[in-house]
Amino acid sequence: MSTDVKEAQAGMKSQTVREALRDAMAEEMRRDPDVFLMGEEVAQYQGAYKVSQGLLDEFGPKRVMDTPITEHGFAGLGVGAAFAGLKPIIEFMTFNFAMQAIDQIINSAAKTRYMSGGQIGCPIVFRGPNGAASRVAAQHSQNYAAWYAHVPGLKVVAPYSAADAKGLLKAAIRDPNPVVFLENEILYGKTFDVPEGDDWIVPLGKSAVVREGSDVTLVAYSIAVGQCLEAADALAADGVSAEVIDLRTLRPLDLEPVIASVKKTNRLLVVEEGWPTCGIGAEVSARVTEQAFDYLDAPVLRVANADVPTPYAANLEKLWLISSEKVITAAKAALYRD
Amino acid sequence: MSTDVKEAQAGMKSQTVREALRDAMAEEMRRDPDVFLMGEEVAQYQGAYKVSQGLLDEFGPKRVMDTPITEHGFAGLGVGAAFAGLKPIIEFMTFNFAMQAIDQIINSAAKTRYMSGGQIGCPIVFRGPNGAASRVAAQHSQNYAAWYAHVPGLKVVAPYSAADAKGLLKAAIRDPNPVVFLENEILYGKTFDVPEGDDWIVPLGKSAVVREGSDVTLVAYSIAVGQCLEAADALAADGVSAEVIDLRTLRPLDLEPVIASVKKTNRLLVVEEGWPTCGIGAEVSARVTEQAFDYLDAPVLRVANADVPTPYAANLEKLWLISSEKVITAAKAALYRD
Amino acid sequence: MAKLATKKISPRYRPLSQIATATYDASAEELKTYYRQMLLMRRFEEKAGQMYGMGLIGGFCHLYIGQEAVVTGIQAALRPGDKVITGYRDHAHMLACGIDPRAVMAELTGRAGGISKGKGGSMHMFSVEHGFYGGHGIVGAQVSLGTGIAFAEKYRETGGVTVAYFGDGAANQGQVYESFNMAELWKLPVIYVIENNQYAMGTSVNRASAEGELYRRGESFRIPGRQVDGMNVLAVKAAADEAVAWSRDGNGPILLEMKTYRYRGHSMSDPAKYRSKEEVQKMRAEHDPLDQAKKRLFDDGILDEESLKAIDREVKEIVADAADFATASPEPEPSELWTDVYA
Amino acid sequence: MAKLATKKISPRYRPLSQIATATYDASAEELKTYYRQMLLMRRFEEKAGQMYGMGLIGGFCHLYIGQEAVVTGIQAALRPGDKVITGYRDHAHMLACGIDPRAVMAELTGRAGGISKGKGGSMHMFSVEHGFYGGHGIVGAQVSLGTGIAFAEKYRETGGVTVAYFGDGAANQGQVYESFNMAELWKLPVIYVIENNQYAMGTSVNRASAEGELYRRGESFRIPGRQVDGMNVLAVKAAADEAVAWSRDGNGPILLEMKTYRYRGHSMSDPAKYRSKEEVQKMRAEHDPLDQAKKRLFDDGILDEESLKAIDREVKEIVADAADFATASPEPEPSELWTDVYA
Ligand SMILES: Cc1ncc(C[n+]2csc(CCOP(=O)(O)OP(=O)(O)O)c2C)c(N)n1
Ligand SMILES: Cc1ncc(C[n+]2csc(CCOP(=O)(O)OP(=O)(O)O)c2C)c(N)n1
Ligand SMILES: [Mg+2]
Ligand SMILES: [Mg+2]
Repeated sequence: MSTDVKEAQAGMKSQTVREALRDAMAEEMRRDPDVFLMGEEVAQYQGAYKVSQGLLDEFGPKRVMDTPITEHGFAGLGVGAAFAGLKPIIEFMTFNFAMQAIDQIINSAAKTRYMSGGQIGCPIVFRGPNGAASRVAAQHSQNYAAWYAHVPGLKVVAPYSAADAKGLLKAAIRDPNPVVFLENEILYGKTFDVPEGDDWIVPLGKSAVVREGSDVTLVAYSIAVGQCLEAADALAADGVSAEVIDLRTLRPLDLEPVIASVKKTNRLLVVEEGWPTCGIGAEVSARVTEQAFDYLDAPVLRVANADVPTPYAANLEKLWLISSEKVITAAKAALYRD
Repeated sequence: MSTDVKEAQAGMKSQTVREALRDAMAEEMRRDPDVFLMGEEVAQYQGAYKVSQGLLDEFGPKRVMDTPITEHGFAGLGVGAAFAGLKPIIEFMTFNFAMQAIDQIINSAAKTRYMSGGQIGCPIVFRGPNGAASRVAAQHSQNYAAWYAHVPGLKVVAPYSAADAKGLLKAAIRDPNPVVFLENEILYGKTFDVPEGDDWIVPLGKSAVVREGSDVTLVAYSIAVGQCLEAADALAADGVSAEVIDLRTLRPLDLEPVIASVKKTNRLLVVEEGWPTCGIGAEVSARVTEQAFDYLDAPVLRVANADVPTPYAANLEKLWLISSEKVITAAKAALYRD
Repeated sequence: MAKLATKKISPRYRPLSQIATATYDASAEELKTYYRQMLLMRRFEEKAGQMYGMGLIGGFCHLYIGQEAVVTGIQAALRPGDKVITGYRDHAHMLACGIDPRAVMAELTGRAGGISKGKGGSMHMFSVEHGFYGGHGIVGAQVSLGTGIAFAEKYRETGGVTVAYFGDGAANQGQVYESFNMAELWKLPVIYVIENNQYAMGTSVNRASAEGELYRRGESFRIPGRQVDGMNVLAVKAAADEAVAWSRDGNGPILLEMKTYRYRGHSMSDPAKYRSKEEVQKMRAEHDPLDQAKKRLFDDGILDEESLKAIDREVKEIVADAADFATASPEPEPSELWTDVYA
Repeated sequence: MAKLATKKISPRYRPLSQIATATYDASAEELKTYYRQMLLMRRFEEKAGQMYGMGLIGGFCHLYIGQEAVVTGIQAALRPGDKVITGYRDHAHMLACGIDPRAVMAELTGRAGGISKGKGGSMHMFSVEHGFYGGHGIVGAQVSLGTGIAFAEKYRETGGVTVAYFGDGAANQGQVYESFNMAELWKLPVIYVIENNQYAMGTSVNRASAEGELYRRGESFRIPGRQVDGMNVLAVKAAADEAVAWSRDGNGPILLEMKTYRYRGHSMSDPAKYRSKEEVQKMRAEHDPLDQAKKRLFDDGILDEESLKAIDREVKEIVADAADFATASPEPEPSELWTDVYA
């Protein structure tokens, strides 16, 4: 549970991430007629992963639109509509398919405000599942967080909990900038407490301490936060107090809580469900080393997926993925234990 | 001049990077009838940047083919041809336009060997200028090194000197794996010594010490090597001995010489003409910190372009880009001088 | 309302698109072969569905049930050395290419005996030996890839043709048109087969396509098209013969729209609420490719009940054997995680 | 050689593509305006070329000289509130939209007074106020973007139409066809204008296009097309009127192929060796849009030598003033490096 949620005064309800995302969209669409949802199977089918359940019924086919399978074209269409002042939510069935559209995301959405000297805004959200689902093999499992975080002009969000998913998606829809909103298929069905009511917003660009600790800092985003929390539980049983930080937004990257934590624990692990090279882990490691070198008692360590394409076989997939065990092992290495 | 060149027994000739690249392709096309070149304006026009000068004349339209402006399609076509055993060289007029084709580069070229359990190879080279040319603004100036280096299954090369450009391109064409070969438009016209003869090969996956020094290590690739060498000259005048390492290949990344250098200098700077976040600099920083933490007397520092889209105005573009001055300043910071 | 002038276009440039009506005059032996192949596909897919239900297969699994006549008829028109490429709905295509059902099923279960050593799964299988180039998960990608394989055939002057299969949904992807343009411009020996099973996941053709007559989708690039009854293996074979001859003779690409139907959901997780049970039932009852072939075999007196049952048994055994193999084959060695990334 | 059956296609579905022959019956005032606008474009571009030569403009700079009739005729058919988008060859489009030549020229020189504050340069200029949405450097991108702007118009029920200009080279890009499909499927009010200047850099249309009659490129998506004499502003205006009415009335997209010609190289660095001097000379001599308009003005007795000279002087002054402004305007403040990344 994020600190924001703890601080929230409102009542809580138990919700899946899937429901939280749907509610975020529905609330923002009620609030602003310029917001619409477009993508493959988002309307009649209610979303390939049922995230847009009920939206067609409530908002009709003008605002909830099924597209042909033409990611490049409908992403570009969405960006054009955003240039003209609408606030599109473009769903990619998964972010793997957004590679077909990435030129429009980077060259048109991210860069146009700058190229126009501030004249043209692009208030658009690109969203959909990112990273590995279960057993879907190499072409359907890539994590694009590092690619998008590389690019100025974009904001990049990758929530873990349902409360964050809802609050951040609402913030993303209201944000006047292009936001890449990275969800996770495996998290869709996970249940969390979410504040009730339609005014729950989590600001973009703020990471959160989701578990306090004093011996080692675990930093993660999206599904990896779960593995870190599990690892922290196990480590606690072993007498190690781990602090867990959820980055939540990957651009702009808020490392203040991380630096503060490192000043306390002097040990840092970055965990991501994605390839290591030039990943978010690399960036966090480089920045923390730049900014808190003298506080580090051990090098920043990274836990990431194996640096190979995603295998299909159940046993290989397991070896490929991060796990709480791998986090525990790395944490002990950072602590020079075992 | 790279160590390989120094060691080469052959005679030398003075050549531009442009000529070296052309010769590399011509020699490999003479050697292997399965090698062909395809791209926009590569044939009749002799290349938008004249890299393929003379190739149409020598090899004819079957092996030097102009394409329509359809990057996605001809990249995919090239990958298919490579699956079938040909050895395509696919030129992108610049790598900015390869974003349209990136799905085929990643999902088809990089991943298929793995997905097929080793059955299908993809001996293809994607090449073209990468990074900023002069005054071409935000959509034509991106450096894609970090994106490609992120992806297992690809090899990624980014040479500086003409000798490396030639030797690495020949190695890339002979390599049975997909290679992303990142050139630089500003370097095309720069002249270097290149070994004579058609057997000059520089193996992929080897970085090189291009200037020895003892006080600080400067690591770079592509055009940034030039800025580092300039900076090293200036630093030498100031009594600082800088070692300069050219990574040359970005995947697989050979950090052995870097680690060895850091053990000597205890100070490291990574310089790249590209955005900083999740860049090659971040990866080098993270790995060196992981592997040589105890040898670092200062945090690894990064020198990169400003984290904004490329501006067109001459003065802003200059501010945006890396420069030898910025390298010098950072080197002094790493040495805690000034 | 504005009206546009209605001057007719000169037919000079029109590609010769049409609705194919020809049928193939198959020999008794050929008919039997087609039937047996389609039955193998059907039983294989049914078994795959069961095994998925039992948790032996994971991730995505797209069954071809209902569409068997398409790949059977096309494959019958090819000769050894010709190449084939398709999307993720690929099991039957592999069987049609003559690939061992064991290796296919064991890939579905992710075992070491799978044709991709278990690393690719249902969507990613290949057999260079059999001219089968996958097995691709990105909708439309195989169209450019297949165009490239055809390019290689022409480059090497093999006289081979390449068949690139794709769906009605894939037919909207931009790279398809980029490929069409190059294929026609360079007269590449590629046969584009749109398997129009009327739905792309839950989206019916007319909800996604401004021109729902997909055989006309090549006209803007002067590629001739044919609309074919894809539930009738003899109609498919006839159209395939014409198309293969056209391409093999150096005339460049041709487009075949196969009107077909999938009986099952898009993948195993699709409840297929976007269409009525009656619609499916009607297709099964009136157009089933196996029933049609069986009837011909019967009516022509080629086979009787008994011999049909024998084929049935034989096919069932092959499938059972494949399933056994796929269940017994061990998982890949852990060290396999790190191999096949680079040559 | 294999032959395909030649049964003709039923005309039922044929989009009504044709070669446009109509001309517009312009008033004297209109004719003068067109001429003056085209002259402004021509002189502006000539000046930009000179300034590039002097090193005052950097990077890429694509001149529109020769093509002036296209944007002039189209713009004349639009009404306030309609939207325009194009590629990197965009200076004249901005002038046609009524954007201050000073702000355009100062953008070319990369100065604070430029319309993008000097941050975009020649290829990246915008004016929401004038309905001009850029100014895009990626070949073909503006087609999807323009389709999206049209989508917004329809969504908001403004009654506005959007014109998306692109080149003959861009016409091969896949996203163009993805956009065509959606535009027709959803009946979006977008007018696709292919500025077929016969070359994409050094590649002539027929070396890159399987269907060189580009007005037919929408047929696979049922989009009607027109081929128009793009060197004749009145022919352009007539076709544009028809197209705008068609789209504004809710009939969806329409495609206009403007046959035109660029006299200069692709960009300032192109020596244009891929065509003969004679070819260029012939176009200039026989088809120049300004000469044609001037002749009409003369022949119809609307203007005499003297008044033509007055227009000339006036236009020259505007351009000289723009150049002065663009040279005198300071570079952007260094702090501008960091602004406009986010709102
Ligand atoms: C580029 C891309 N976009 C989306 C998907 C998700 N997806 C997989 S299959 C499919 C439907 C394809 O339908 P169709 O082409 O008609 O083939 P069919 O499944 O009917 O055989 C979709 C949307 C994908 N795999 N790739
Ligand atoms: C996607 C992409 N590929 C390549 C380029 C490089 N390029 C810029 S303009 C151009 C030619 C375009 O020709 P055309 O569409 O006919 O327009 P014209 O320049 O004739 O106005 C090319 C290849 C680019 N900018 N974007
Ligand atoms: Mg389908
Ligand atoms: Mg052109």
